[in-house]
Amino acid sequence: MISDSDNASISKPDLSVNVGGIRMKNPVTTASGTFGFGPEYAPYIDLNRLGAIVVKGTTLEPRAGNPTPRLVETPAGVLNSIGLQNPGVEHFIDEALPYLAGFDVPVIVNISGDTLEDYAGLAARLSRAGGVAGLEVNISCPNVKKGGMQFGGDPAMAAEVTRAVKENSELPVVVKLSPNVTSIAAVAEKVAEAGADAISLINTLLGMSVDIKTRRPILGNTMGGLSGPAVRPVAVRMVWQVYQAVKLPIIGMGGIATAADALEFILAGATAVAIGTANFVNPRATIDVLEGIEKYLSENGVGDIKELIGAAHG
Amino acid sequence: MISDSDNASISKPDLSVNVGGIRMKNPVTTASGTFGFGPEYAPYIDLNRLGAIVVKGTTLEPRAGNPTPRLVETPAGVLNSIGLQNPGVEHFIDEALPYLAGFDVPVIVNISGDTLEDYAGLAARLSRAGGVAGLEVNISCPNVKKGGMQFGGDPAMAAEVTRAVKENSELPVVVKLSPNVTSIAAVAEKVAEAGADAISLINTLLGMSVDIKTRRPILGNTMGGLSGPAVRPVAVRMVWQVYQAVKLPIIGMGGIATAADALEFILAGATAVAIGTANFVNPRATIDVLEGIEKYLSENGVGDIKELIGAAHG
Amino acid sequence: MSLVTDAKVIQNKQVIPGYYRMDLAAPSVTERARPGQFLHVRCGSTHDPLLRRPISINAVDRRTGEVSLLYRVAGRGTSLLAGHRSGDMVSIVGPLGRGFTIPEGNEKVIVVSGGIGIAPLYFFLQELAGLGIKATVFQGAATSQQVLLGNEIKELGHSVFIATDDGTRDFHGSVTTLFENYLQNSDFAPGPGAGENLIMNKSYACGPHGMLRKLSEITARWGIPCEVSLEERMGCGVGACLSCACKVKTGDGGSVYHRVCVEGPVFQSGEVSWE
Amino acid sequence: MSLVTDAKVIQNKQVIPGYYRMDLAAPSVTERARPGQFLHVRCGSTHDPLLRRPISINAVDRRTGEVSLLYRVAGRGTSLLAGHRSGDMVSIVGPLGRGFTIPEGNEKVIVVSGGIGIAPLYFFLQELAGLGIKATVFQGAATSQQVLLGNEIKELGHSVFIATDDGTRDFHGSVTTLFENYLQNSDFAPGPGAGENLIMNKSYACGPHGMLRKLSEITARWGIPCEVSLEERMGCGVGACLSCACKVKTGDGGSVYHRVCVEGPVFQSGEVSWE
Ligand SMILES: Cc1cc2nc3c(=O)[nH]c(=O)nc-3n(C[C@H](O)[C@H](O)[C@H](O)COP(=O)(O)OP(=O)(O)OC[C@H]3O[C@@H](n4cnc5c(N)ncnc54)[C@H](O)[C@@H]3O)c2cc1C
Ligand SMILES: Cc1cc2nc3c(=O)[nH]c(=O)nc-3n(C[C@H](O)[C@H](O)[C@H](O)COP(=O)(O)OP(=O)(O)OC[C@H]3O[C@@H](n4cnc5c(N)ncnc54)[C@H](O)[C@@H]3O)c2cc1C
Ligand SMILES: Cc1cc2nc3c(=O)[nH]c(=O)nc-3n(C[C@H](O)[C@H](O)[C@H](O)COP(=O)(O)O)c2cc1C
Ligand SMILES: Cc1cc2nc3c(=O)[nH]c(=O)nc-3n(C[C@H](O)[C@H](O)[C@H](O)COP(=O)(O)O)c2cc1C
Ligand code: FES
Ligand code: FES
Repeated sequence: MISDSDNASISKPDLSVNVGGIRMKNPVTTASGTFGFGPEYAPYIDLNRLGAIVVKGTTLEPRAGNPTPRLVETPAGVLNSIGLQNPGVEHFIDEALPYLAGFDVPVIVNISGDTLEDYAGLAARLSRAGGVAGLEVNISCPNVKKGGMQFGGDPAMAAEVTRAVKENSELPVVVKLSPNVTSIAAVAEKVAEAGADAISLINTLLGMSVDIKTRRPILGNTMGGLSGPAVRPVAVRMVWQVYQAVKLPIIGMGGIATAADALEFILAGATAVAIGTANFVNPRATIDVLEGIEKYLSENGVGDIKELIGAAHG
Repeated sequence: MISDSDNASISKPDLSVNVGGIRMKNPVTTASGTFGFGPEYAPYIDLNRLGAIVVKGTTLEPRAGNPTPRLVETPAGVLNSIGLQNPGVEHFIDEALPYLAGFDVPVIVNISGDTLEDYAGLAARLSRAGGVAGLEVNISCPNVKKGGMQFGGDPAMAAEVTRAVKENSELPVVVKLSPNVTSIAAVAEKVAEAGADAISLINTLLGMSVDIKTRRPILGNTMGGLSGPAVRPVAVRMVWQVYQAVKLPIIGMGGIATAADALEFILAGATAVAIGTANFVNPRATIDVLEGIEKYLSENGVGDIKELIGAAHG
Repeated sequence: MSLVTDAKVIQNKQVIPGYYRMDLAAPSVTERARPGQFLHVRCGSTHDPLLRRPISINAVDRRTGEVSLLYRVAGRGTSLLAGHRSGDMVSIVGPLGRGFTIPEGNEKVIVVSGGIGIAPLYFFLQELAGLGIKATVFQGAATSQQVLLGNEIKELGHSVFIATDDGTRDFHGSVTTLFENYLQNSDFAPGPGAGENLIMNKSYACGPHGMLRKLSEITARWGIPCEVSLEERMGCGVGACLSCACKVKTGDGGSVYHRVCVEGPVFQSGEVSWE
Repeated sequence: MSLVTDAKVIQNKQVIPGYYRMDLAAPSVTERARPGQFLHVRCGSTHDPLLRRPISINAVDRRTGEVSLLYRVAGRGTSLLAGHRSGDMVSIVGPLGRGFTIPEGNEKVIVVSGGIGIAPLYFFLQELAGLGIKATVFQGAATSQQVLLGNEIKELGHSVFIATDDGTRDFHGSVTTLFENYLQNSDFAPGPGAGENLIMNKSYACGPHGMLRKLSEITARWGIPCEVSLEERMGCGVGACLSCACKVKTGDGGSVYHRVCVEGPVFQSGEVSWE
């Protein structure tokens, strides 16, 4: 109708974003644990088109993971209890990083631990490894020294983890918040004070499912994490609240399946978005979201994605 | 295969339950705010078959409710921001209670307030009214005296509300917990200590949705409460945790649409179940759930529903 | 005879691109339905999309027990509906809501529709024809191709004036402008203070919110009573959830929320708090 | 030629109550598919059910580019799949996973199937027939009516022995018992210590978990190598999510989780940690 869109088609919109020092050519990245270490999706998409790759959660030592079943489908969602199965950080550095180095995409390593020392050790080790663009700190893990309460469930503990990582690394640090809290803003504030460079959210909502035939929980680990489209309204709300609470860039995720979903997060305040469970349904989901965002910008005459970040706050 | 089912068909299974003094002929009730004051669903089902009727949230004074849109559909769920529109407790007593008195079903009145005094006043007024079998205390409301923080978000405040209601009423008191907390068990424990007769959960998960055309939140009230099948795994998990934390009977709800869903809650620890959003999809949902539970009991040779309560804990 | 039925699809076909007509075998509906009422339709079979969709009753055939729906593919629900084929079953609740007031017989009846708003008005025009009442119909559409049921309405004996947004048919402009032009140039229409003639006119409308608001101003100015059929996002459709709220003026200058699904979808335009 | 395709349904019909066969136009699949591989199939079009469903490749026709699926309606996903009609499109990912090892040619091949487990084995038997290898097939089913593809397998030139749980056809009992009876009464089968004959036998199986575990014991006892196709709940189907874990023994007496979707679905029965 108006010539805005014609103008836009002349010069491609600017999609680049900067997430706390991680420079992404576009805002689309992957959610840890849903995209393996990268090669799994290489037959389906050109990894070079991604804004960043966030890899499967890594721990200091290898982890076998939880007993099966590890996954159960729920309405518009899935519950998973993978249990951080991974080959350990050394194996990751030796085997997975070299592959990823072959792409022109920032690699963000998701790290998990049971103690502050675990996080500190991982941060130090990965900073020396080279080829890592940033760390994503998963604080949804139980703190074994404090009786298993989640680091992410307590603002003070979340801040401690953040400090432990920052003190041991020069890399940009993204702290990934757990949604299972009374006040996500309170956690975000403490994490920001502790020096985080960015915040990502949401991790999975704690849930469970019971098998009415066996009359026992379905998941081998009883409880699991809920993800997928079902959780999207909760995730958008938390991005909105965190955007109002702190000045840090946000990587938004939780149920994003389409460009429209991704734009909800960006308008609510996310600088970048991560695609998780949707990869399982559509192996090309990341690229479909990226192309849909480009189309929206062109059609609406938006020259720079950054104009949309937080725009819904009015 | 075995003759169990033949036996069961001879004597009907016992479906009756007692929720903290509220005697229900079966465990199926309605979720507040999804079933009006009763007459709305009378063209679709025989209200006399329900275990109890929980009516729309009532406040001391009439409330106009929130601006529209008040409802938006999300994947396998809905966000609502009705805003407790209701004609006030006096109108409820004069107009709605006499209608409900015509049925042989316990009536549970859901009460909400902005201050402790509101809750106390409602409890006192409804106890004098007659025809009320119990009170369900909605603590997901913002406490206006404490800067709008939700009563339900803080175990100590939740306990205060419980005490205020108990001190002003002889009726059985069911406290309805908000799921937007770090530890649902901690809230349940405090509420139990404060004298609650039963616990119901979950209320809605706080969520929101953004319109990418207008670039503004869709709901007139910005945020709303998420309900429906999407939230079921979170609700089952919370019932499981509260069952382990306190000895009180639980009314479980959150996304129940079928008998299989209801049985998940019962096996996880619920004594009764409430049907909410599912009524919108299937106006006969309550009765379908009831009949499905009866069928499950008969087919599995379970003589008494009470054998199943919490059975998944092993 | 229940208000919730699984109805068999007799046919479901695209009438113009993006618009479908579905005929359902539903004698329990045809027996009771009144113009302006709607059905609450389950478009899929799973939890996504979750809610039913309100669709007006477009026509009924009491002889065959068939009810017709005319719908625009607007999103996920209606596209699933469009995928149904003859023989499939569709769960419906209804007829629901309060329809249009059937005129007593001596009024001059005006009908104004915008786009898919013609859906409930066609049923109304069918009933009027049955009562021997001839209405004057102002029908707006985006393009000539999107003028739905124009001929059928003429066949019922009504006069039809058409406005298209792009001018590809008849009047070029909005249907409200066409209607106002008509009022200005016609002698039947009562101006303000037309006295006795006033009760002789009654108007009925359905269409986009903006059009109805505009029409409400026009009819108020001309002193013509107007009934409008409104839309709001619905949950239950039966009055229980209070999500379909519509602000209605109270006598004392205030306002109160009414439920589109029970007190509506048809309201007196003068009582609606247009904002 | 992508591994993710929208394939057109050529036909989708019930073969026996509750079991369907769907033929899809998918030349990219038929070109690459090997027996034992599967497709990850999107059964609906909305977020519920959310995940794809793994369905084995039952047969391929490389000439027409058509791939067949044989499936049991087990729940929500497969019932939506059963609702598809000719001309509909179905999104598929694949072929995925590691299939059966094609025998070198001089082994005596044994195939054991339980219920719908015949689905991938039929494709395997097709390929064997193409290579001129005649297998001995032990097929178990609940009732005579549920013996799927029995005749087709005979037509390929294989010998078929059937067991039904209810005794309505041939052997009354489990297919593993039938198989063990056969081993005991036949001279081709190597007993423990049968020496040279050992490499002459190789077995391939698919069916319920309990049956496969039993078979694993039997083949271990008789020293017959056995490949089993396993099931586990899947998320991605491509190795990224680690949900389809299967415990596999390591040399040192420990165990490690392998992915059914990538390292499987076919495993050497001896390496599976059956529990
Ligand atoms: C009483 C009543 C009668 C109706 N009769 C008809 C009819 O006869 N024929 C017909 O074609 N349509 C009719 N409608 C409209 C119809 O209900 C909607 O088009 C339909 O619900 C859209 O569903 P969907 O899943 O296809 O689209 P969705 O995917 O739900 O929505 C499509 C777009 O519309 C927006 N939207 C959805 N609902 C509303 C709403 N209520 N208000 C504002 N925006 C909304 C969504 O955000 C989205 O952008 C009627 C509505 C009402 C209330
Ligand atoms: C590699 C592979 C190949 C397969 N090939 C075929 C085939 O060719 N033909 C065929 O008919 N089926 C095949 N299956 C099984 C098929 O995938 C399932 O039957 C299907 O996913 C069920 O989906 P549904 O939505 O219909 O049932 P659902 O509603 O998902 O489930 C029905 C019931 O089964 C349970 N369930 C679901 N998945 C599993 C699981 N993995 N393990 C245990 N219980 C489960 C559910 O809890 C529920 O009780 C294969 C599975 C795998 C892993
Ligand atoms: C199978 C699976 C494994 C996951 N593993 C991790 C992990 O190792 N570390 C982590 O921080 N988050 C993990 N997550 C959470 C996701 O990264 C993401 O936060 C969550 O799934 C919400 O996004 P989604 O709805 O798009 O999937 C995992 C999620 C799934 C489904
Ligand atoms: C439209 C709507 C209105 C509601 N109103 C109330 C209310 O007034 N008081 C209350 O305690 N809960 C209210 N709820 C929450 C429900 O009672 C229930 O806790 C929640 O919806 C979860 O159950 P469900 O998923 O079965 O709907 C409302 C929910 C909906 C959808
Ligand atoms: S849609 Fe529920 S009250 Fe109208
Ligand atoms: S299904 Fe995801 S790794 Fe196998």
